[in-house]
Amino acid sequence: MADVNPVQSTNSKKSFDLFQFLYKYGTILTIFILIAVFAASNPAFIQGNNIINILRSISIVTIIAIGITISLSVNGFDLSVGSVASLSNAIVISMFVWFSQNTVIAILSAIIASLLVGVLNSFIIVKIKVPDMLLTLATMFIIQGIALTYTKGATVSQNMVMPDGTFATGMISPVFEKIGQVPWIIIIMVIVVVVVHVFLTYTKHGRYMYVIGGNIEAARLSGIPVNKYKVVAYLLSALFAAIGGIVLASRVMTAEINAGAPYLMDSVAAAFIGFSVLGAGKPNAFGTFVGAVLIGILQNGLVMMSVPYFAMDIVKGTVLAFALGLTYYKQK
Amino acid sequence: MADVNPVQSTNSKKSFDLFQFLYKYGTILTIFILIAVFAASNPAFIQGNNIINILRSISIVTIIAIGITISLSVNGFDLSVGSVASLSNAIVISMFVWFSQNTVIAILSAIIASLLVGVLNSFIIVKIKVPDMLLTLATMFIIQGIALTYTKGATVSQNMVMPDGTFATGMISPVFEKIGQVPWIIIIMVIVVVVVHVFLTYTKHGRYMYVIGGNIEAARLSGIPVNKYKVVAYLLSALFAAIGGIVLASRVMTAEINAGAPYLMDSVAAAFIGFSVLGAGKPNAFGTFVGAVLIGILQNGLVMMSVPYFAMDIVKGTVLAFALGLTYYKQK
Amino acid sequence: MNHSVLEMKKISIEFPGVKALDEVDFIMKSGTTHALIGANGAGKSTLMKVLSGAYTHYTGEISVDQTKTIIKSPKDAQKNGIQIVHQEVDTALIPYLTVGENIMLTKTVNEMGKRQFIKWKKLHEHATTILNSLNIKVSSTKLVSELTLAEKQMVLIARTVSSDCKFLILDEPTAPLSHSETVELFRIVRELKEKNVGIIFISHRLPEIFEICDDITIMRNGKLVTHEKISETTPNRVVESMLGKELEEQFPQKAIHPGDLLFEVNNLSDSEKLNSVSLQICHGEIVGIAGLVGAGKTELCKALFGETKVKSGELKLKGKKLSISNPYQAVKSGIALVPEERRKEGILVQESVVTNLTAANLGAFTKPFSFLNRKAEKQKAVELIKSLGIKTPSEETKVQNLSGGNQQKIAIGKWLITDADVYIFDEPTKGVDVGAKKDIFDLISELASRGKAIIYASSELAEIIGITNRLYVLYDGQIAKELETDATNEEELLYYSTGGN
Amino acid sequence: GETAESTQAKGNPEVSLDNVPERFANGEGAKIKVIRKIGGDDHTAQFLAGAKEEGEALGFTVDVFTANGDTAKFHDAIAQGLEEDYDGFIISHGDDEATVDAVQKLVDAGKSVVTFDSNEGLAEIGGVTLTSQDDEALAKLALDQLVQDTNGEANIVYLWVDGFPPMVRRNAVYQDILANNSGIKEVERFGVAAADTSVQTQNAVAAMLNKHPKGEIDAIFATWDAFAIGAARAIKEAGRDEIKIYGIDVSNADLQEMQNEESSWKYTAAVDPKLIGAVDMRLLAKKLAGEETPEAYNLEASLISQEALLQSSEPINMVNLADTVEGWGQSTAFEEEWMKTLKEYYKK
Ligand SMILES: Nc1ncnc2c1ncn2[C@@H]1O[C@H](COP(=O)(O)OP(=O)(O)OP(=O)(O)O)[C@@H](O)[C@H]1O
Ligand SMILES: Nc1ncnc2c1ncn2[C@@H]1O[C@H](COP(=O)(O)OP(=O)(O)OP(=O)(O)O)[C@@H](O)[C@H]1O
Ligand SMILES: [Mg+2]
Ligand SMILES: [Mg+2]
Repeated sequence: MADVNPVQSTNSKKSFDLFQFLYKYGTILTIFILIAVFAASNPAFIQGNNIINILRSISIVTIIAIGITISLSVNGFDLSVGSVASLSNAIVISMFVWFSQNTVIAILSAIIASLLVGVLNSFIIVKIKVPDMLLTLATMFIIQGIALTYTKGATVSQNMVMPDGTFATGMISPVFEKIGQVPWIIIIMVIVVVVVHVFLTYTKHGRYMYVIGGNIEAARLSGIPVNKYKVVAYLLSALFAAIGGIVLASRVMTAEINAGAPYLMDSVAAAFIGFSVLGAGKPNAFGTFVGAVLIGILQNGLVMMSVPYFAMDIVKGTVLAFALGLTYYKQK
Repeated sequence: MADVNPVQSTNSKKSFDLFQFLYKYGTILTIFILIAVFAASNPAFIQGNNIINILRSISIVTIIAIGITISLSVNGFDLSVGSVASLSNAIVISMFVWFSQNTVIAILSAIIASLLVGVLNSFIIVKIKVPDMLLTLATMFIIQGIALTYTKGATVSQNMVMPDGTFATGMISPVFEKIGQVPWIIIIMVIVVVVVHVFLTYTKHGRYMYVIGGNIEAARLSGIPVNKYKVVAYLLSALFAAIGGIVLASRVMTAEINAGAPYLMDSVAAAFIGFSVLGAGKPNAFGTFVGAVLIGILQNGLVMMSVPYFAMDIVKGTVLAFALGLTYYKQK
Repeated sequence: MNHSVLEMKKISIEFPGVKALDEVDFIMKSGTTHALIGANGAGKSTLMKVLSGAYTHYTGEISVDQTKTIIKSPKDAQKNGIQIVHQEVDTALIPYLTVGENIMLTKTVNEMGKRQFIKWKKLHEHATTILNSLNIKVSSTKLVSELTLAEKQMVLIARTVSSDCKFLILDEPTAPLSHSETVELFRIVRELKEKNVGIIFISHRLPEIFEICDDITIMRNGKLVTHEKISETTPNRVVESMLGKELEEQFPQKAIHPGDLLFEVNNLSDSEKLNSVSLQICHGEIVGIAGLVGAGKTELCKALFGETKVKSGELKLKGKKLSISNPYQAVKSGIALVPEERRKEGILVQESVVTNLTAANLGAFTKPFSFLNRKAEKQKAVELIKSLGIKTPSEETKVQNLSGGNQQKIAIGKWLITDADVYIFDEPTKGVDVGAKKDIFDLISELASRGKAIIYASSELAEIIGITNRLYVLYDGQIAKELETDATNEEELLYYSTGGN
Repeated sequence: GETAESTQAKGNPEVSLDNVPERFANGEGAKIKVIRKIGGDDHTAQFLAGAKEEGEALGFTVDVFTANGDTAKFHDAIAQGLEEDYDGFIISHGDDEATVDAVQKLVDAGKSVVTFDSNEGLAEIGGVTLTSQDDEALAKLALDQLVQDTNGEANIVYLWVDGFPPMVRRNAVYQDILANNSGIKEVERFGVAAADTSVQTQNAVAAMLNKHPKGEIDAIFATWDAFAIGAARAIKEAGRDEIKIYGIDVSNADLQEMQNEESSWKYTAAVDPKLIGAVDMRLLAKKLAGEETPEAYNLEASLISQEALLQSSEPINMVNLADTVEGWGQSTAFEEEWMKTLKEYYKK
């Protein structure tokens, strides 16, 4: 019997290591495998220009997903980010086009409006104690409706026809246009990721957020001002959604209805995939970025391989499932 | 000691009652308020015909939401229901149109395909232990892609042109058409709600599911075959999504691309609103039905009041938030 | 009577970083009560989890009546007639279901056979019968989420009793129970013993063990130390084999001269239970709050800490009126609370030991701009782990993986690095072994010697008498009596606690 | 790449390529990317199928992509296409301003571009052909019929959604007609653009029918077939067949609905989406061949009536619709002789 022990334990150690490795590096591994496969089938894939394309394509998703990551860190979940991005997009463009404002005022208006949404969300969640996923589902509809009403359901663009038959005369500032272009769009994304990563990992406030996310009762009884941090989390989540909407606005130079909505799903996916990156086991900014990269690479590579568009979802879903499987397949 | 308790309980009862009442009846109260408001502004709202309209309009949402309720009962969350409904819709129509099958075979094929999705979901969730929300997010993409690939991204309808230039000759059976019509569509919904309500509340299997949802460790330790029930939950969730898709198919008699996808959000909302109905505090079939009724009444009443469609989301969201607020506003 | 014999042979189990059990043998007969004792983290709970089928990756052999049996799942254990009430009660209850359903859980799982429908009326009747037979005054239709810890514990015991079992494991069942409830429990244990059930009884309270048990198995550091008849040993010998050394005097020397008045509570009432409570505590004074379970000790502690809403009354610290409406303000004002339900309220199970220890005073470990000084954090944590004797593989281990007692030490430890004026301890020694208890007492007394005011709430009358300078007896949310500790004894305390005047 | 070679190998050596423009004369095809912003509807499926079929018939390699309404993804795809070795692009529904820049970049890189229903600013880029469905004509066809049938006296429901250029153009015609026919009164309006537009419309129209009893609504003008089909189903469910539907756009499913004798959907004005794809592809082929192309081209609209459909002895779908509606799906616009030769050459 005595000799059983060591064998078993080395055994379990060896297999354990592999799983531990996959858990930590599963997502990153998947990314490398994908890069290898895509590059093998088309060398253009790893050319600088295409890498820039990929980074550009994920920047809006990443920025919004970072907001979701923050709400997740306090164990919240902000479903309203997509609609906040739409709202911010609509406001920033309309400020230029309808009201001929300058870049600073346009951006500030969009951010302030979005922060108001954050205040609303956090107030109801913190004070009335409505579960956040439910509440932000409701605010998602509300904000979507507000954005639609604001634009009267029309696309806002330069020279658009106004309801009274005149033309909008405002122009979008060329400075603003830069935001959505390389390199700025990528720089903004990188700054957001780095700042939030540092904030969550290296500052007291970030730590408090994780503590709240881990056990809100214990956090409260440790004297952490739980509600204050929850409010901050929802404000930040709205802020990053707003930034995402602004970058989107600069990229497309118009405000289409519900333009931000499609970002919700991808952002949620990125943030969740990010959980396991490097074995963090909790929402984290760097992981979210890796999640977004995974999604971006897939999207780009599949287009490059001319996968029929309707089959793209299959591949995307399968790789996502595969990355998740790699990450979570472990004993017990 | 013995006399302490009653004093304490009367004390707490007084202040508690109103909140307790709102918690239990908040949603139902909201529904009655809405009915009163809508009926006051237009008596046609409470006419039999319109009530049938409302019931008809919520039946698909309810059926799918019941599936979500079951997955919630084991503390899971099935995001793939919308795409399963699309798939089932596509299969049932294509069985008629492309393959000239009879109603029974068409329905069975749709259900079997959907159950396969359920098997896939539950296998990966149970065996590989990928968190369900993440996994079903991935399967949502996959199934959506499969449904699209199956129909080649086109609407399936009678007499459609096939890729080889010939015409589809199959006809949709008139019997099948009945499913999506009053009274059958309403009867099906009622049966689904009642059966699942009885299942969850009065059978041991339903109770096991709640036990698993409430405390999976405790469930495992008391000898409940946890994995088996999780599998069952995801199968049932897929089954009801399939039924939802079939009813939808019969209602619209075509298979549009991603036809089931929009049902996800409303169904989730219905299931969550249902949590608090009658103070259940957990996912439950009757509550889900009430949640769907709330959404359906809103939708119908707003059209009747000629609210512009872009403002509809605002009202819908606000009432949802209000119902949630009523339900959750209580002293901690 | 026909006694069954349960035997575990050479049981070993390993977790990442710890060998929790190392070739442990255990043997007992049904119809007896068998104590299993050892310091925190000795492996008691782990051994019992193996026996009840919670782990599959152990080595060794289990046999019942000389026939080898394989226990790899709870179902296997139940088939062999082995039932367990876990130390962490919340892990075994379903909060949003009723008491009745929770009690009847095992029965509905294992004894319904082909029947598919649940008869609600019958279920609640049955549950009520069981509750009545155990003298537990909880309604069968109440939701478990509304119960107190003690009530949850009773519900769990009721559940196990409801199903037939040959061996019943009680992992620290008395920790959350009051004296009278403990008496009640012992009555049940004796009844079960009469019915030829073998009871494995884990506890850190030696007197209980000597009162109720027939045999004793002592563990230390994952190893078996000895196995003997209770009648053939003494508490001192037990403690010695448990700790590997002799136990010195448990309670530290009391400070004789408390200083000036530091903390004052005047006519505090809340809307639920507390009724006009007034207290005064001086610098360097340890003040006890004695009372039975349900007397309102926890409520008082929480009210002082701003966790529950106060209806009327005032708090004064150093003569200055405090306005505290949440724990954040309490901590800012210099009040610290070590809560009773540590798993729920005291620790972050998913986080590391370091994060837990520094959570309450993270401000002390920051560089400019709120950046964390991780090195300082780690240093302090290592220091605390040492001084509190926390048994953990490393300071980065998740607290989830520590034994119950060590979790409690962490819940206390995190407050030691804050610089509060008033420390409130709510049952701090619950589930803590005698050795560690001494560590905790020493810490408390050291805090007092640094001039802090200490509130020590406990239903362990002996402890209150051992450590406090002065005490208040709480009865039904009111102060029934204020007493000088040196001038009283357990009998008097019990008298006032039960409403005597 | 590989695909191009395999296409080439399929060439029929018996067909002489002498009269074919130099660009294609040695059997070398072209690589084309079709990028469409909106997706998930039948119009998209048919448009893409038309472009792909026509392109492949000409021996081209055709890749298609739809962004399902996600503007940024749409631009990602264009930017990515630029990095690859495509010769020409068909850009559909790039109605946002940024499309102008994106197409400018394509043109600067020497790519040929044809657009469909896209931003009007594209007209300023030399060498790009803007094609569109003639939305004015579509709306006018349907509305004129409505006015004629009701003698200019009708209470109508308007199903329309703002925010999309074609919708804006259709609305302009509608407002015109309202202004010129005081007898036409709008009593209700509704419109959403979602994945389940037809079902939502169905529910909404059902509610309207309850609000307005028999006699209060004479007709419905649906600016999109998803609206029309939803309205038609609602009317059938409510048994209110006195109401007539005038729609825009057509798909096979729509034809099935219209062929139902009880259906209220009387007329629909449409352009064959498959034909649009095909014509766009031909325009692109001409560009690649170095031939003259117009700067803009409007595809002609036809009015399909239920009456005509019901007269046919066999069920009608998008292909045999040509037998019923004159000129349907059969435009020979830009179909040069050399294209026929090429098609012959690559015929399987
Ligand atoms: N799941 C686990 N993962 C890692 N380590 C574990 C795990 N469970 C227990 N341990 C370790 O095994 C040892 C024994 O723990 P156990 O809970 O059995 O102690 P105990 O004797 O019950 O102590 P206490 O009296 O404090 O409850 C401890 O060092 C603990 O940290
Ligand atoms: N979560 C709860 N829900 C309902 N009643 C509660 C709850 N917590 C406490 N109570 C009630 O409040 C009263 C006071 O409980 P409290 O926990 O303050 O007593 P205690 O003196 O601290 O006892 P213990 O020894 O258990 O700590 C008890 O009667 C209890 O039933
Ligand atoms: Mg233990
Ligand atoms: Mg207490």
